Amino acid sequence: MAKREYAFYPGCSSQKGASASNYLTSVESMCKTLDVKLTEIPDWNCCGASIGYAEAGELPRHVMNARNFALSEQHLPGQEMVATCAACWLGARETRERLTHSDTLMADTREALKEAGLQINEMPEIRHMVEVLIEDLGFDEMAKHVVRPLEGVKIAGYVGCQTNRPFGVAGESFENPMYLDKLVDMVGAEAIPEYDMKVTCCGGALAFSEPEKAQAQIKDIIESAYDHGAEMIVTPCPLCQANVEIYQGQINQRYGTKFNIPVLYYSQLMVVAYGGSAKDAALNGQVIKARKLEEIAAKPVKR
Amino acid sequence: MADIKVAAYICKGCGLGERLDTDALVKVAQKDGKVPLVKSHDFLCNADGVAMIRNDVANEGVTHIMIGACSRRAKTEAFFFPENAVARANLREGVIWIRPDTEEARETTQDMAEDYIRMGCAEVKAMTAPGGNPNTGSNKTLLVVGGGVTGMTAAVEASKAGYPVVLVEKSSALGGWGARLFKRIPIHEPFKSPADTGVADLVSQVMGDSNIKVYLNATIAKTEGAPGRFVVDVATESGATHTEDIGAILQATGFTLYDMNKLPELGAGKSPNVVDQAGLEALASEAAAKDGVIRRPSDGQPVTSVVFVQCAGQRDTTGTHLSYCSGYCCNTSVKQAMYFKDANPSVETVVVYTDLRTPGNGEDFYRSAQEKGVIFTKGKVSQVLPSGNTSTVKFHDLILDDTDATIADVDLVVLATGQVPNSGVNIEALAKPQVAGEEGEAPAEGEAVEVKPISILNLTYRQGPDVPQLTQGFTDSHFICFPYETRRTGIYTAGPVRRPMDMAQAREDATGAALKAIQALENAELGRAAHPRSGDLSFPKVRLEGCTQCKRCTVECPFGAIDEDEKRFPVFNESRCRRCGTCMGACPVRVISFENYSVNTVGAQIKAVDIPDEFSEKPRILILACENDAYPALDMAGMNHNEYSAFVRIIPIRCLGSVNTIWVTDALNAGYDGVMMMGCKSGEQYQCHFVKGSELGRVRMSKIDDTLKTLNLESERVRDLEVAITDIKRVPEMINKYAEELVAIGPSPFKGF
Amino acid sequence: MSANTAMATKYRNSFLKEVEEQVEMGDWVKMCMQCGVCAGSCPVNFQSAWEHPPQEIFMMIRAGKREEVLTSPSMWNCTSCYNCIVRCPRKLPITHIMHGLAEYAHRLGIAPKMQPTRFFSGLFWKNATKTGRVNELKLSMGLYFKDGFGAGVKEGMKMKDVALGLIKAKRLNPMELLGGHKCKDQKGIQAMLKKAYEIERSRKAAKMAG
Amino acid sequence: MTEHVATNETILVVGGGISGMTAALEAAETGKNVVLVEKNPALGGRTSQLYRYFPKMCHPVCGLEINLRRLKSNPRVRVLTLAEVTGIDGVAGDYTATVKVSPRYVNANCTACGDCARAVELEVDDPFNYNLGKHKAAYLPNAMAYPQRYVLDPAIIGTPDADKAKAACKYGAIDLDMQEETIQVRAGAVIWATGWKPYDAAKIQPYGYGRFKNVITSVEFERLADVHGPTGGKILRPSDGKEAKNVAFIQCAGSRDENHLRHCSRFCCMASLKQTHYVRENYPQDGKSTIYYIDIRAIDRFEDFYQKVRDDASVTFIKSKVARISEDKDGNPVVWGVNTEGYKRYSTPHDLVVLAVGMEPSVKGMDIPGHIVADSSGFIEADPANGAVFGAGCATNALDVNRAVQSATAAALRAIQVVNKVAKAEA
Repeated sequence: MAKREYAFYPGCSSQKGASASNYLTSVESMCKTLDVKLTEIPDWNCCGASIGYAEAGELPRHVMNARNFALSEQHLPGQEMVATCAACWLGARETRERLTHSDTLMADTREALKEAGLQINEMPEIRHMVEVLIEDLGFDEMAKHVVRPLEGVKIAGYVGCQTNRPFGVAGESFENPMYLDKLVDMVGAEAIPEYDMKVTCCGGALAFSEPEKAQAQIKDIIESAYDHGAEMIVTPCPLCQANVEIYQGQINQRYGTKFNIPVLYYSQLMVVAYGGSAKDAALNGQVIKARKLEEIAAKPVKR
Repeated sequence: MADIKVAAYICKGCGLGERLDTDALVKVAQKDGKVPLVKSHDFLCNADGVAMIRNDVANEGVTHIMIGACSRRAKTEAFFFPENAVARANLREGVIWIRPDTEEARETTQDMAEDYIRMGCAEVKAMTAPGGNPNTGSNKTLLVVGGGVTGMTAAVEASKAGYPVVLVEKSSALGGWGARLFKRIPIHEPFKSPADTGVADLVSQVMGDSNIKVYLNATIAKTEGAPGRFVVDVATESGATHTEDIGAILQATGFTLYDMNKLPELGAGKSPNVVDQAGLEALASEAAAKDGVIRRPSDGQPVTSVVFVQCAGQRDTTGTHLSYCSGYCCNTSVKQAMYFKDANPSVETVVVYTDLRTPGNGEDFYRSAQEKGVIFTKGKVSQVLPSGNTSTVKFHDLILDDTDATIADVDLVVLATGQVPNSGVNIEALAKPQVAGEEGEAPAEGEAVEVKPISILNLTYRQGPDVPQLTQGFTDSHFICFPYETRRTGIYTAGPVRRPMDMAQAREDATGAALKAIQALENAELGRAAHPRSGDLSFPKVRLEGCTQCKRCTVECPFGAIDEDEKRFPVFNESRCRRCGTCMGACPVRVISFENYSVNTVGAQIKAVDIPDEFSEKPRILILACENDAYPALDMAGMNHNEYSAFVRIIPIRCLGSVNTIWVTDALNAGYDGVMMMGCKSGEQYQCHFVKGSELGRVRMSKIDDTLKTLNLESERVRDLEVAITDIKRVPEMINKYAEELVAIGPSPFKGF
Repeated sequence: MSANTAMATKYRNSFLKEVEEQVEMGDWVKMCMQCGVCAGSCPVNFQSAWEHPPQEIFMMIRAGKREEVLTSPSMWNCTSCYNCIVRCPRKLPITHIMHGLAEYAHRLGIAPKMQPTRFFSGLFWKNATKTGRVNELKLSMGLYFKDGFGAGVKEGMKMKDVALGLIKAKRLNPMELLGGHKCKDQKGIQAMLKKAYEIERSRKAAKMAG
Repeated sequence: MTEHVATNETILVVGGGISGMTAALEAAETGKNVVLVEKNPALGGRTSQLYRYFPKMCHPVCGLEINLRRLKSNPRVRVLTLAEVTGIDGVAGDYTATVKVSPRYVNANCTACGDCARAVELEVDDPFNYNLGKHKAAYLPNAMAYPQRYVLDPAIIGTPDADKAKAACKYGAIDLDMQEETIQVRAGAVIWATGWKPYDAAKIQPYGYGRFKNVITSVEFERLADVHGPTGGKILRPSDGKEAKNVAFIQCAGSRDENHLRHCSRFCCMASLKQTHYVRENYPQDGKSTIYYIDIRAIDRFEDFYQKVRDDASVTFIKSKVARISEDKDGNPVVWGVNTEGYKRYSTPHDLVVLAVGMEPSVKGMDIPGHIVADSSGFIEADPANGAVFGAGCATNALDVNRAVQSATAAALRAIQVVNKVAKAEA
């Protein structure tokens, strides 16, 4: 099968030493196996994220995203833009829609971009990595590469908000998306399709500004995963991953719980299932170690 | 009875042959039923079986057919002999399906079947095939009373179907309420803006139709006759009276807005700047004729802010104002707010509502108003305080839970008051329904509740000059399935006189009612009954020589079909009759009968039952079951094999109202141990298809206790039951329980006499 | 504003119009039918209640309660989960309206002063646009030290374990404080944003002028 | 096979629910010949699947009984069941409709004795009970079925069960060789009364219909209350058969929602108000109903009915569109939302949740033969372009039964206007 090529928008959190650097590492490894070529958009910038709203205003926010479109168009013409971060994807996609539907906004954006010596003509399609996997490759194709099924691991698929709403992955429902469960099944682990917190909000940026509110929500998300017998949680979103993983200690203090559940990216599961090492899967990037996955990653590959 | 030849046919199919001794049934028909021609057949409803019967009719001169097979509700296509008198003995649903298939049950099951054969033979012999009411009229003209949108629509639609119309309007112009509207609520996609009323068009259609004769400034002075032969006096302003021959009548007298002066707390009457919806339509029309700017009545300044107060004097739970919702007012306020917004978007429009009611595509209209900037606020207005050229509106904002919400400096306040029907005289308030046995004296003074003085139809009917009202003055039907069934055959009401409604519904209603009126006059010509026994050719016959002029029949008839002559003898207007048999049930001297349903057809069945002696431990219970609900319930109990006592003998009746007390006393005298009467629910939420039939039947039967006393019988021997068609489990339980109770009471002392 | 003028604007369009002109997606406010599905869909609502849920905010706007709306902490509770948007039967872009209202209140300088999310939101945008990319460490530090040095140390200590965990997992780099990730064309970005603000300001002013 | 069954003075009525039956009977009782086409094996439509009507609390089958009796005694109406109109050609006054008739595998010899059902083993979903229960693959569609004739489910054709059914029938009523037929019906006018379907509740994802067993639709709830239904009229919840005493009714489930149905379905408020009576009837001591609503649309005299329910202490009203439903550990659906009258939050477990699903016209998505003008919700509009094809009942608008019957009666007159002209022209 021919190599698939995309303009890659990794986003701030996926940079080296940033909170989702393990995501990036595992995605790179995963893409290698799947023969997907990601070319980083040169000098890409922050999408503004939803939390920037107090200062961002409408046009500046769109201009930030439009700059990335312009760079992608200029340097990687004809390629679709792929984001791994839910917020990047959503922010970019939202801007694309607004610009498409408002001539004024488009004109204003173009005028502002001119100041940076950039222009947009045909905006690239904005895809989330999950969309690429499901729609462009498909589960059958992805399953072909599984050489080390994650047998005996029960994993709750936590989809969260922004890959799911308001756009979502085509064919999935807002309330009960199934693609993570299918992915978990695909890598040979045991999915929990009835996990009822799969689209509950992790609190987003409130985890920083008003941690008590966010942590109350995170607690529910983890509790339900335990209730359903999950040993791990898998997610497609960097903020979800961080929020659900790193505050478990604080939540334990606040609520007297004993949470200690690893939270992984789908890409990490895939890398291990595809025969990659713990390092390829960036399992060392877990604050709460995914011991069981590490053990599997240490096992020989079944060919 | 001349030249009748009875034949009985007994089916052996569907297990009847196995479960019953059909040879014995044949013998019973011959011996006890005294039927000369009795045949059994393995499969009576198949082509061969039916051909056998047809052959006997054609070649053996059979006129009366008794079929012992399944229920009268089953296999109706096969056993369709409209030229003959037919009785059906229900051996399947009524016997083998409700009895256990056991050896010990065999005897009582066979007893049951034999009795039904005896009953069927007795019944059919007492019947004649109905020939239709001969006293018909063939007038095909429709009288429409009221020249508003409803009336005009009815006239135009009837005319389009080829029927001539006489349209009577009391004012000097056609158009009614509709003509006073500036615009109407839209009825077509995209449901976004007020639309032309179409009233002018409709008026010109009526005026240009040679098939429609219009009387303006005219009222109905007198209506007499019956469907197909009404004679109507139309009084015109000049004092002249024109007599018209009419086939059927459609009353479309519309509504009056609830008087806003009853709402002083909402500012009504205190300022010209507080108007009702009609007032606003007038202002809008006036504006449209000038510069399109709606102006404040007090000083002619353009309105810059307007508040719509929904449910003004409606949905009132205190008993002071209208308790109902008029349904159209939310959409009307939406429309009226658009009058302002469409002309000038900066006019402030607020609608204060408790429940916004815009069903169907009205939701689009509501949305469109929001798009145009109309503000909707859920709240309850407590006060409108006019002062100078503006008003202050005080309300409880239910969303913000602000009990003291205020809108100040409002130029115009529109009160959405409701529709009050123009329905004429409330005849039931005039004369409370009287029951049998009481001489029909005028009601005591002061008993009458709010009587509207002016009659609309001036019917010469014994039971009053107008169509009976259902509630709050509306002439609606009580039936969900049959909305047009008024209690005056051939007279239909349509539009807001029937139920609060908007123009779109009124036009639909008018068209439907026009069809019913046309249907009524067509059937009247053919001597057939109207709903619910539509097509029935039987009609009440009275033997006047036996009549004691007691007036029970004239008082009780739920449909006002019977008048009285000067000597107080009943005058039957068969075309008004709905064939329920209430008159027959009421008649103490039993002079009223139908060809195929009479005191005799039922009485003969009662007498035909074999009553075992008191030592046999086989009680007998007579069940008189309403054919509309109780009988189908019993049938379906059978289909479900819900077993019940073998001691009952069931006779279907047209209505509880048709039950003559003689049947009950005859049964008890004959040694039956108990009688169960199963009729539909009566009272306010009645389910009787003849409206008052079951109620009247019950009142009559409530007096049976006296009879029981004179017979020295326990009052438990007669049971009056409300049965619904869904009581397929309850009815068998009731029967079985009653059978047990009767065992406890002991056998009737009349056995063996 | 005197009591009389306040009264005169109640249930009047003035504030609604202002919102329609100045707030992103503000022209949708009038379309709300007060079903409350947004309020019930909001995750924060069930953790610690808003002062006013979105649908109530919309009603307050229609009722002319300008002061109460703009000074409310409610809009700042949004986690951008988009539940309200996908469930709204009238398709109101509620998330964006809430953000827009917050932004407007912030722009007017009347948003609640000590609202932590307001602070964080501003911080985030400044952080992201300064170099074109977010510096996570500076962002967190900025948040903790919002109430001064002492409070910052205290807040930072609370977060010590979280930070250490991240550092150990190589997902937080202490060196970021000294520079960290950034875009190359920072000048271009600044110029572009400056222009964008200019355009936006002039458009809103034009609307205000009618 | 082609058969001409009518002349152009005939009125073709499509749909044998209450609107179609009414239109057919009213026309026939005015002296017109009618062909009534119904796609199901029995007449009655959706109203026959209701337990009671509002506001009288009477039983729909009571009216059906009368209508069936009118039909049985009126030879002017020819009924075709298992039949669908697939095409209409011609012009007003002279149409030819193509009708596809599916095999019933049971002929007119059937006495409805039930022997075939007893012989057959396979059980299939019972659509009359909205698949809440099963029935034998040889079945009488329901207790009021007209024609009162059994049907073989196509699933057993070619299996030993079919042979068993055939062998059990003493009357030669089972014809396993029956084939689909196409017949032509000529008619002067057509009344299109194909009614409505409940909005697919699974599409309202936050309510978990299909995921949570104890979340059901209002039409299904009717079957639970009905003595002919799968529970014999006991209100038991589907997950565990527990008595459902604490029932939530969620209004506007699909209606008034731009994500689903744009229009207000009109009948659902009243339906839920009615259904609170079922809860009380079943559990007079401790039955509890909660109605979650946006606006209660109890129009005209129905207001009185509403006020009576309002006064009932066992019924609670909450002005709120429910945001979502979850399920607790005991299988109770938990209803989440905010009462907008003063912002009160709730997350309340109930035994059973009933979604008052909206009304979608059956014509939506159906290929109505000919060129019929419909609005954006799919309801047939009155439009001259429709020629002599007239919509009736819920094919034209979201209507309650009473208004549907009015609409059907009006449609009958419109059709008669056309055929009367034809008759005159021919005379």
